[in-house]
Amino acid sequence: MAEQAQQHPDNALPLNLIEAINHALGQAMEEDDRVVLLGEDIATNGGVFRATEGLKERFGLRRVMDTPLAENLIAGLAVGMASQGLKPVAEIQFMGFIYAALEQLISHAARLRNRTRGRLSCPLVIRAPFGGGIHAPEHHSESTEALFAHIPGLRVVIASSPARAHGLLRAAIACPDPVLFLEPKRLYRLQRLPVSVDESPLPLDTCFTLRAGHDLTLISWGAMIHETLAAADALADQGVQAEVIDVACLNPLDRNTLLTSVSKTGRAVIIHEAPGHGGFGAEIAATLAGDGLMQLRAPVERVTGYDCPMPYFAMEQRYMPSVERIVAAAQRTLEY
Amino acid sequence: MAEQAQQHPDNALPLNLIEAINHALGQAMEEDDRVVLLGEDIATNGGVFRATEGLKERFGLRRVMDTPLAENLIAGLAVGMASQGLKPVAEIQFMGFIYAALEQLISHAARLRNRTRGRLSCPLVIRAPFGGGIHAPEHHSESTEALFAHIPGLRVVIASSPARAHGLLRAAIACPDPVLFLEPKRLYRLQRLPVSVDESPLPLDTCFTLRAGHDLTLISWGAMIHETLAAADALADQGVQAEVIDVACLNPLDRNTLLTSVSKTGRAVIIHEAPGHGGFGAEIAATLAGDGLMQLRAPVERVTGYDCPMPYFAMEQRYMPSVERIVAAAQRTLEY
Amino acid sequence: MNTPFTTTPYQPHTRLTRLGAESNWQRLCDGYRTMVLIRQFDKKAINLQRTGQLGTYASCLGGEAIATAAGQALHDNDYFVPYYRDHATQYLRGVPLHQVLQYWGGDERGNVFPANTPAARDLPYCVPIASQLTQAAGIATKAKLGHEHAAVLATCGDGATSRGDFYEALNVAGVWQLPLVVLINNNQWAISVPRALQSASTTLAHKAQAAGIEGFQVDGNDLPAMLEALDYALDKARHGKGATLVEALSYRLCDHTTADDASRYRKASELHVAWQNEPLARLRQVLVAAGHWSADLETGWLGECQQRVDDAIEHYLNTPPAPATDMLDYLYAALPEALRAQRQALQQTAGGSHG
Amino acid sequence: MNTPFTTTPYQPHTRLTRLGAESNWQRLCDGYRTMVLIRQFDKKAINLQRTGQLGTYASCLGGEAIATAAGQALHDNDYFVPYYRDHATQYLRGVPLHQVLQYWGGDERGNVFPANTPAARDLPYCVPIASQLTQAAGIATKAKLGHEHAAVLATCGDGATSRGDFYEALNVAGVWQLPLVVLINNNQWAISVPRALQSASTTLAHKAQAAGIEGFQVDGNDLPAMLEALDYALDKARHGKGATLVEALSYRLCDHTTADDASRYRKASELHVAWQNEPLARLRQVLVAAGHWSADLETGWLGECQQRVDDAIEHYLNTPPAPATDMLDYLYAALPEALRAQRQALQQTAGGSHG
Ligand SMILES: Cc1ncc(C[n+]2csc(CCOP(=O)(O)OP(=O)(O)O)c2C)c(N)n1
Ligand SMILES: Cc1ncc(C[n+]2csc(CCOP(=O)(O)OP(=O)(O)O)c2C)c(N)n1
Ligand SMILES: [Mg+2]
Ligand SMILES: [Mg+2]
Repeated sequence: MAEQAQQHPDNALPLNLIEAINHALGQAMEEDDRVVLLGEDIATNGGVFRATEGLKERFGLRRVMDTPLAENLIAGLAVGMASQGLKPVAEIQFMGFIYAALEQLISHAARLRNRTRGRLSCPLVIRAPFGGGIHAPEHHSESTEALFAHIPGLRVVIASSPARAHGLLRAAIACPDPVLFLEPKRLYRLQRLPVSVDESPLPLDTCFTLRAGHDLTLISWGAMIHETLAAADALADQGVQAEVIDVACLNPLDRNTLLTSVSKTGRAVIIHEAPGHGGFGAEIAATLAGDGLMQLRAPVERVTGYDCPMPYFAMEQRYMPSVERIVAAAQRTLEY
Repeated sequence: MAEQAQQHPDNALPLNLIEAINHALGQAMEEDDRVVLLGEDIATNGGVFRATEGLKERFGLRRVMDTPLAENLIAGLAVGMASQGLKPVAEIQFMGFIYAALEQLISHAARLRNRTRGRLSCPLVIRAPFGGGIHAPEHHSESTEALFAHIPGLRVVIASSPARAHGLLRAAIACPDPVLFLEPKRLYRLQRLPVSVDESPLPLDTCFTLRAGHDLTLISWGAMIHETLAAADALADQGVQAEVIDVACLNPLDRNTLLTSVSKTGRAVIIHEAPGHGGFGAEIAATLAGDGLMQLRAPVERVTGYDCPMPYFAMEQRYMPSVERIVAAAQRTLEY
Repeated sequence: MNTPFTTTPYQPHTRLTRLGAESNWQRLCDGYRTMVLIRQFDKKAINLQRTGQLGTYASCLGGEAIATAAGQALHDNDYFVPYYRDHATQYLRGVPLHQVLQYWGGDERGNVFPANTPAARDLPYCVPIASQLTQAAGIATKAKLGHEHAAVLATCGDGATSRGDFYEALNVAGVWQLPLVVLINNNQWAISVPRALQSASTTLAHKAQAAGIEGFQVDGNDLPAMLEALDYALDKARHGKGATLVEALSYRLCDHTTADDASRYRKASELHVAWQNEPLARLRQVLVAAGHWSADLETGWLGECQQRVDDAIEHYLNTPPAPATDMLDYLYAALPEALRAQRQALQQTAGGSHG
Repeated sequence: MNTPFTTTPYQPHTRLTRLGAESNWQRLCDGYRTMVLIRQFDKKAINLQRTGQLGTYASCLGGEAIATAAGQALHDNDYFVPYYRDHATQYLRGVPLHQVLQYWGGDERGNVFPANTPAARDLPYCVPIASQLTQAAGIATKAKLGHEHAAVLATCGDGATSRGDFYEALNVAGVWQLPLVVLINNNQWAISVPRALQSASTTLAHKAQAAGIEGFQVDGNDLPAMLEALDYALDKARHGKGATLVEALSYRLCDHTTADDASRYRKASELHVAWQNEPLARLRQVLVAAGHWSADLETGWLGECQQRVDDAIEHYLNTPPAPATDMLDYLYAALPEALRAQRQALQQTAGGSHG
């Protein structure tokens, strides 16, 4: 695919989300030889989801490193490398295994620049597949993005389409700040869509309005964007025009786009897979209850996972927000 | 102190917050020999804040254990002990060092009962001093309670007075669920107040209304309760009657008390030390923007730490919410 | 301690002399039966996954002697802290095979081990690599504080030894003299990462030195050697003589899980060589040579296994799905007020899928 | 490797023969000067804390030879990854003493090491115990990938060796053959917890075996021995010969920090014995005996130190507080739109306190 890209620089390539990730990684490594990859099973195996497939062959084992099995180590290595000018892109195999890396991310990656008043910096990217819906074993379906969005200094970016995955990952790698880059694994192979791989990277601090509407605002990110768009279609059939916003960057947050939309619609439904209690939807609802309050015409609805861990997969469909639940919440807001 | 308590069972003892913690620990260990303590420097040294002073002498090294220096180990040991019927109370020396313990708390402590459908359970308590204001070194002033409040299955309890520290800690130890118990270190030695040590433990899922008022609701927890009460006094001088609620239990959350108060006052200011973005104040504001929206007469204000790490101590006073900032926010809400 | 636990090619005679007594032969025959049963179970489980009736499944092919020895060496009042390939051990502790299927079928009820069995207190499979080991140290602390005369056996893979948890658990077991045995199933691979890329330590057993405890290697394809090693280490633990690290050398004859394709990173020739050393054939050969097993017994037992596995599968497939409200009902000892509304909403929403 | 690095009582003669050359004596005298300077600095810093002009401070009393040897053995293009008692090393790398005071005075500007010094790339003090060690391994990886012919020296205490980070860092250094030297300042105490309660490992140096790297003990109160040990280990790293774990044996002659009272958990008699072995007097004795140091030189140097420390303190105390907006201005490479309003609010709020 990379070859293809080089042959027809202007062509958009048909890529699914994981192929877009793979392509963006290869592209970044070609453009900047400070970019190195590390993680578990990323070299010879090309990653358990194949995000790094072919990269060891193209760039060699010195830039595509299989680490010993230790997430705290992976994060610490990345912080050390980044502190001295490399641009490590580390893969945590599943978000459910990122917790051992939190001390490095919270206490070091997010603080190194601030702590040294700019003398050192920490331009690392931590990639992790997140979310449920693929019938995976326990701990393989987590979405705890809210934990990271609360860490000042750490950017949190979430892709929801091949094109945004490509543009946002390239931006994350180019970014001089540490970035947690979350990939909705349920979408990895959902569909191939054209990706203009040679366009400049996407901005890291703006929401993406995926659909315009004036009746209410549906706000989501990650895999749930798809249920959200489906809900918008269903609402359209009922003559309701929903605006759909992909938040994409949870920290820093583009409040303006959200406030502008809701000041227009007066109604908001926030959708995410994670448990509602203390989830990131709360921050958005709180923003609307603050600067946006006077424009609100109906209670802000949150459609989320229940306040329990993602159940083993036999029940995961019962856990995750469905199109029906989103539509029902939207209709409740329209009753005001 | 324990002796005293035994001599005059009905007397309230004058205790400061750390003495109340110490007393509650001793009392729990006497009442239930499944209760064991573990942590760094808790035995011979009695804890760096003296929370466990004298307990090694009273209960011996088999029940007051100095562990090797490893927070992930401390949490794992506690999970293992709790899974087999002990009631471990582990001290993490400062909240800033708890991150290495997160995998055990998120992936195991909070899930063991659910994962085994009640066959096993995890009745542990993790105690940690949190918050700033004591001119401590870096990482010694964290308040990342929001990270834990988002973990289903993990109770998060925060004391803000000697009496509540005593009653809530005894409840946390008695509780069959895992509990993170946060202690506002700035209040440890602030003042001695009467504590009726023989009353039954306090409930773990209700807010405490510390002051009644009808003009607006001030919502806070931990050390900030004191700035909040001071702000309420200042407002009273201006003829404004503020209701003050100590949330105390962040998960599960007592929404009713909060909604009832705000449905009465129509105005809310939420105060916490942690960064505002994605902080737990957002969950409360979101609750008000949901079921409480129709009663809101003014935007919900959040007075919090700035969205950066707690600075080194020379600047910490500039970081933390002040009485002035709280009063100013209250006045903004009163303009509506 | 090193001599008895050989890593050299299997030598029946040396083994036999040491195993003399009838009771030992009986034990080996029982172990052999378990290994055959589990291998059949394993094959069927993989088929269930391939036909969409089971989730991602971790095969135990090649590790049967290790997990079986663990189950045989454990006493009823010992504690078992498994990782996710210990189907044989769970079975011997009293977990019915249909519950093992439930677990891999995405049903928490697979972790509700029968109350009247040694498994009743055991921890369920642990997915976050090595995180079970510090918990095992905590259980060992409880056993020691209670003077229980019980041992804790915790298992993990070779890859798991790279995690700090592994080291922290061994270290506290050393300094607290805990009744803990950590058994490494060194099957040479952590998904695609070979043993050599995990650590430069001479052997994984050498890592015991960092904790000041005893460590040694044992041939994990050799049931008698495994039994000898675990009998020694567990007995030592029960008698308050401290912790032991046992590195069992074997080979992962299967893909990492049904979601993996080992041919991407592993030579067929290497796999072929490993098969020459696989634990079942080797044990059968000895049992037959010593007159303790025969073709007839084999045929009879294979039929019996077939039956038991089929029954387990039928039980698994015919178990009605659990109510969705289970996801909330077991999270806390009692449903918190704050979750009431969610529980109601959950009852009202539709759907749910099985397997 | 073990022999040259003695842990037996100090023997001047054996040392001298090996140290022969003038240049070596020069180096020892320089080292001695640093040790004296730092001890004076340390005393004054504690006084500043006691008088409310400094925050909680970690004294380096008793560890002067270890930190000084580190600073002397490092080359300019090496990397230093400290923990929080390495004032002497930071000083030798080029960090002015007033910045060390700023750090302990709660001012991030203490971490802005001068650009034109070897310290420019060094990491600042690390507070979360042992978390600097995996970072050091990452820096060593960068040095190796870049064929830098540079070594990374990371320090930690004895208590830090109980954290998984310590093990994970050594383990990757072993398997990746990293140019990393981990130097343990084993001062026998982790706050109130003695070495014996951290690990049952024979020595902390033995822990190197878990990573398949070389490890040895050295007398941390013996500057020549420390220099010899670190010269060897760093040179080995620079030449791609792999990582080394160095356990320097010393004793924490001070309270853990100014917030600690060691008399609660430590016998005065033990402290008294430790003082007999303290590094400054021992080195002075040798230098004087060999005619490389004298009472006059001592007096002169003490005066010089007095001056330097007073200058540093004055510089520290006279530095105006930083603007509060610094807490936002350095968090990201550029201030995000989302933080604009907060920055404004911060400018408008009152107050701020120093020291
Ligand atoms: C903390 C953590 N990181 C990553 C994974 C993903 N993962 C599952 S199994 C495995 C390899 C484990 O190898 P090993 O310890 O040798 O056990 P084996 O599967 O070979 O028996 C990995 C990386 C995980 N489950 N947990
Ligand atoms: C992760 C972590 N846990 C706990 C602490 C609190 N603490 C600070 S220093 C210290 C003891 C460290 O002992 P050691 O490693 O021997 O270094 P020393 O201070 O003796 O030089 C502890 C427990 C910390 N800073 N970081
Ligand atoms: Mg393996
Ligand atoms: Mg020490």
